[in-house]
Amino acid sequence: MSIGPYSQKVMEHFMNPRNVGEIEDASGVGEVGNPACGDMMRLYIKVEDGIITDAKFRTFGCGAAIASSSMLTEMIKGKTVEEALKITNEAVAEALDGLPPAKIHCSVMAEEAVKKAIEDYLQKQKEKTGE
Amino acid sequence: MSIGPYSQKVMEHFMNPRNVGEIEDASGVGEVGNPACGDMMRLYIKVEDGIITDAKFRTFGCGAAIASSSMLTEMIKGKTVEEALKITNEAVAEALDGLPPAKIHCSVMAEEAVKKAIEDYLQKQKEKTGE
Amino acid sequence: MRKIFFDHISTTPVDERVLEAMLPYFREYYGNPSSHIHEQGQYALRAVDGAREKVAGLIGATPDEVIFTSGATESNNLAIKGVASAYAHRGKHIVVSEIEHFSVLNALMPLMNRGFEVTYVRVDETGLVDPDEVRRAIRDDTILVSVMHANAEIGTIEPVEEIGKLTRERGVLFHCDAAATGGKIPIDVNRMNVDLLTLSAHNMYGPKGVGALYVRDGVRVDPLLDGGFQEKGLRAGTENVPGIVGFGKAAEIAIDEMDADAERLRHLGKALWDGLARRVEHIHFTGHPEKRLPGHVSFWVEFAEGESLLIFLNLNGVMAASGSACSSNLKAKDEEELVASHVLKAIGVPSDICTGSITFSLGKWNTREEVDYVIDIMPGIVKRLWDISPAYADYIRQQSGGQKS
Amino acid sequence: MRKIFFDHISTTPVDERVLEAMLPYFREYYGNPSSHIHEQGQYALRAVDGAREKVAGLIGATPDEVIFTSGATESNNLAIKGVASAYAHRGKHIVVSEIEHFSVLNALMPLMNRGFEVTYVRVDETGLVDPDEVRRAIRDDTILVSVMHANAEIGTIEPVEEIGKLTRERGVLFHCDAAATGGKIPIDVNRMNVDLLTLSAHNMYGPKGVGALYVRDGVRVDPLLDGGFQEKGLRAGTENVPGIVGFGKAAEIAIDEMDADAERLRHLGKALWDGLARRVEHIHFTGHPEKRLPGHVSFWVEFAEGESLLIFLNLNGVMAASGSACSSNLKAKDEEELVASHVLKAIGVPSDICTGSITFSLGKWNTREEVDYVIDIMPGIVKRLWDISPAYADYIRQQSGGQKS
Ligand SMILES: Cc1ncc(COP(=O)(O)O)c(C=O)c1O
Ligand SMILES: Cc1ncc(COP(=O)(O)O)c(C=O)c1O
Repeated sequence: MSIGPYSQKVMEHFMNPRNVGEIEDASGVGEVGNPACGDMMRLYIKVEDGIITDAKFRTFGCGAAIASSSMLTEMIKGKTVEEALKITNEAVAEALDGLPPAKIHCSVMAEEAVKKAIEDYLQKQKEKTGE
Repeated sequence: MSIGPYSQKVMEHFMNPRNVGEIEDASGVGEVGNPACGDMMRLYIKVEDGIITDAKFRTFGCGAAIASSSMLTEMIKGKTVEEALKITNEAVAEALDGLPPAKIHCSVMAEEAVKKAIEDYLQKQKEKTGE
Repeated sequence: MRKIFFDHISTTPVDERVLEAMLPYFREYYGNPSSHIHEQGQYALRAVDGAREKVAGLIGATPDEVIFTSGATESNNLAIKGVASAYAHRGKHIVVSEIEHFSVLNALMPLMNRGFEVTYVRVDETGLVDPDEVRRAIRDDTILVSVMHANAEIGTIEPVEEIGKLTRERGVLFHCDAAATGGKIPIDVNRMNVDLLTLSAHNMYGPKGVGALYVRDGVRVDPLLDGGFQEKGLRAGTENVPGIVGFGKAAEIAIDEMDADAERLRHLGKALWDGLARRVEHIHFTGHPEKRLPGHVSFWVEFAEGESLLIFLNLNGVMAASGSACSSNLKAKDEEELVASHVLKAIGVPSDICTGSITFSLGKWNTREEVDYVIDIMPGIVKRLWDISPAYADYIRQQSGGQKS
Repeated sequence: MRKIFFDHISTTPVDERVLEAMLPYFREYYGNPSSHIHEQGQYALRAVDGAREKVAGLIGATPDEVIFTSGATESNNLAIKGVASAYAHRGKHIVVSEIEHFSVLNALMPLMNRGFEVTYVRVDETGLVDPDEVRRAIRDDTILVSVMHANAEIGTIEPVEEIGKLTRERGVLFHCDAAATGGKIPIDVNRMNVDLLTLSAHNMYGPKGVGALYVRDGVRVDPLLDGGFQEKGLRAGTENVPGIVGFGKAAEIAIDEMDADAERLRHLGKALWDGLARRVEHIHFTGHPEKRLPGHVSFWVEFAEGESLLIFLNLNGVMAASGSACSSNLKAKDEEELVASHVLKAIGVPSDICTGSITFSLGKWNTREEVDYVIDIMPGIVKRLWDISPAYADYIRQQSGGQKS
């Protein structure tokens, strides 16, 4: 069902978000947004041999923010780090069958969250190598 | 019946105006208004022994103008010249059960018409006496 | 007594199909489009957007270019004041025809108090604006030309395409008040080259309280009503959802039926014109004989005052207008100026023998029989007024070589 | 699924009696009040005047003091801009509360561009304006004070009588936006000492697209919409006759039923408030606990975002608002500023743990059963959001002495 301004796909992910939670021994964590601005997304990734084998999230925010997070985790799982870095906000929005104009920033957050999580992963890798 | 902004009385006089016409040997004639301004009233009076024995009118104008003229002729017939001079526009309007605010000037025209007709009569009297 | 409504220029009955379309939005779907996180608001929002598409379709616009307002007066005010405010930095000169509706002419007053200058372009005796006069009126600091599509009082349809072409050439915005034509004759904002166009629902079998302003993509207009973010921020306030839905339905019906209706109305109008010309002495038709609104017949009769004619017509069941609806507004403070309308003055009607024109404006449900009835009763009504008119008496005396008494 | 409309603050269903009163003015009596020489226009004129008497009766005004508009937004704009323009020679300072509706706050913007100064009076944490603050804000060049009767988002009813008394003493005009209270709680323009008062039909079971501005006899207001001579020249444009008739009927019904309805709604509101307080953890009610609109319960819940709550409520058939209807308008260009409303900011709600309040606003047809249902489903909905919230996870960890991951 579609409700309000959202596509059926958005609603589906909003009502049944995939991959909610945390990864205990995450390879990288990305956090974007800030509750004061209405939304905050925290993304956990597990990377093995350069491939994202697991992803989980917690998000505080509107329907689009939750659905974007959920969709993002689905999209990056199984991808290489390089592939994941190429995911654009447009791709997330498109996978959700579109977002209302005022909600585009939610898909931008998703894009930023994966970039940050990968950055964190690479940083940790460097630290490990550096040791 | 009352129609539009007008009282039943106005409508009655509009539809069946009393004393339409001219008096051949009028003692006085008063003309006020001007077709360019939307209305013109011409009042004929017959005065005998200081009493208005007959009155007739022709009027070009709106419903209120026609009804005011008609009512006026009814009001002045049988009155002395002095009494007729005291007829105010309020009295005309009242006799018509009121006029809409924008139409008050029609009753003013009626008051002026009788004043002018009597003036004309007095002028003619003076001329006669002067002869 | 039969009732004949020949006053469609002041307003039209609501088409039953329009009312049917509106009713659910009073009853089941009463939401506020701005509160559209929930279902009720969502229905309302979709209804408004659906209507927007239909109204846009009527005039060849895209839905995004249609702003709903409370009516033609607001649309005209928004166009004139909104453009003036948004483009004041470019210039402070506006060109309008002298026969625009009061909602254009009076909207210019506060602007003139703020330093704007206005050039009023004259019309000829048929009410036509000469595009060349518009061209000559445009100055370097002209920001807007506003010429109506058709005049309600005299029915003349203006050469808006030509005006649109030349304003486009000169890089000046063009606003067209189509309150009297919307849904009645074809309008294409692109062919007309208009930048802003006013529409009114209640003049096209839709409800009162709703209008629209077409604003060409890229044209800036400062809002008149500030507040919420409705209508792209150009017109705040909770939308009149049922009214807008009704407007949409009226537009949809007009798209389908306008051409056939106009054809019928043209015939009826011609029959009325010809009949009156044959039967009523001293009648003078106003407006252009061909370039006129279908079913619109306007005229004045020597020695017969407009209001009195209207009252007698009404007593005979016939409803008509004395020019623009305003002109017959007895509540006006200053009645004097209403007697001879600015439109009649502009087309050079002699004010000493004419006070007020009569406008018969036919609508889609009028019949030939009604037209014949009106033709039949007119001579008698006119005669009655002549019989009590001092000026007519003088005229007759003059004709017979007599003297003024 | 059952449908529960708890969003009467954004708009109300039209009372069937109101619609019945309106229908003849779409069908039989479709005239234009300005074209009232004939019968159709006359019916329309009488209908408008009849409605004017009823609306005047609702607020203790005389009919001459009631100007019909297209809605509360227009009324607020007319009041603010109209007074500013008419009294600019006396002074250019205006005082408003900081929790006014956008149609007041944004109407001030163009004035400020023209040299007006505005003082925003603060409210306390319950949303109450302190009349003494208003008194202190008034300067020698103050021409107008505008304070709303009740705030739609948080329900607080302001001490307007006291404000009216002091503005009267100081010889300053007082405008009160009663869009949220008209027809719901008693209003008496004389007891309140207001000079201008805004009413909205669609917030009191009347139709959308109609409002009124009360303008005290003798108070001058420059029109926003110029054109014809309708509404004493203060508001041009063909009147929305069916809408105005509906507004009149809604006023008539309110006069009869308002007190009993308010009593019922107060009880239902209290039951809802108490139930939520008992069942929902981390809930914070907003607005004043007693001085509030009957049937109005507003709050926010820590770690639960407003829109998500609303969507889940709607999925459960419950329609509510996130503060003012505007705040949930996803079409707004700048969403950021809408997240925490200016009202929540004004009452000091911490923006890092609150995004958007929920407003349940009950209407005359809501039942106790509906209230109980909403109380029942709220905890589960909140829990669902907490379960995916990073901030809530952190909070739980903190509580159990844990660490942020
Ligand atoms: C050409 C034109 N423009 C504007 C208007 C104003 O329309 P409304 O009174 O519906 O706002 C009219 C109404 O007569 C009109 O004829
Ligand atoms: C207090 C107040 N004033 C004005 C308005 C504006 O009303 P409308 O959108 O109906 O014009 C609202 C609407 O929410 C309101 O709550």
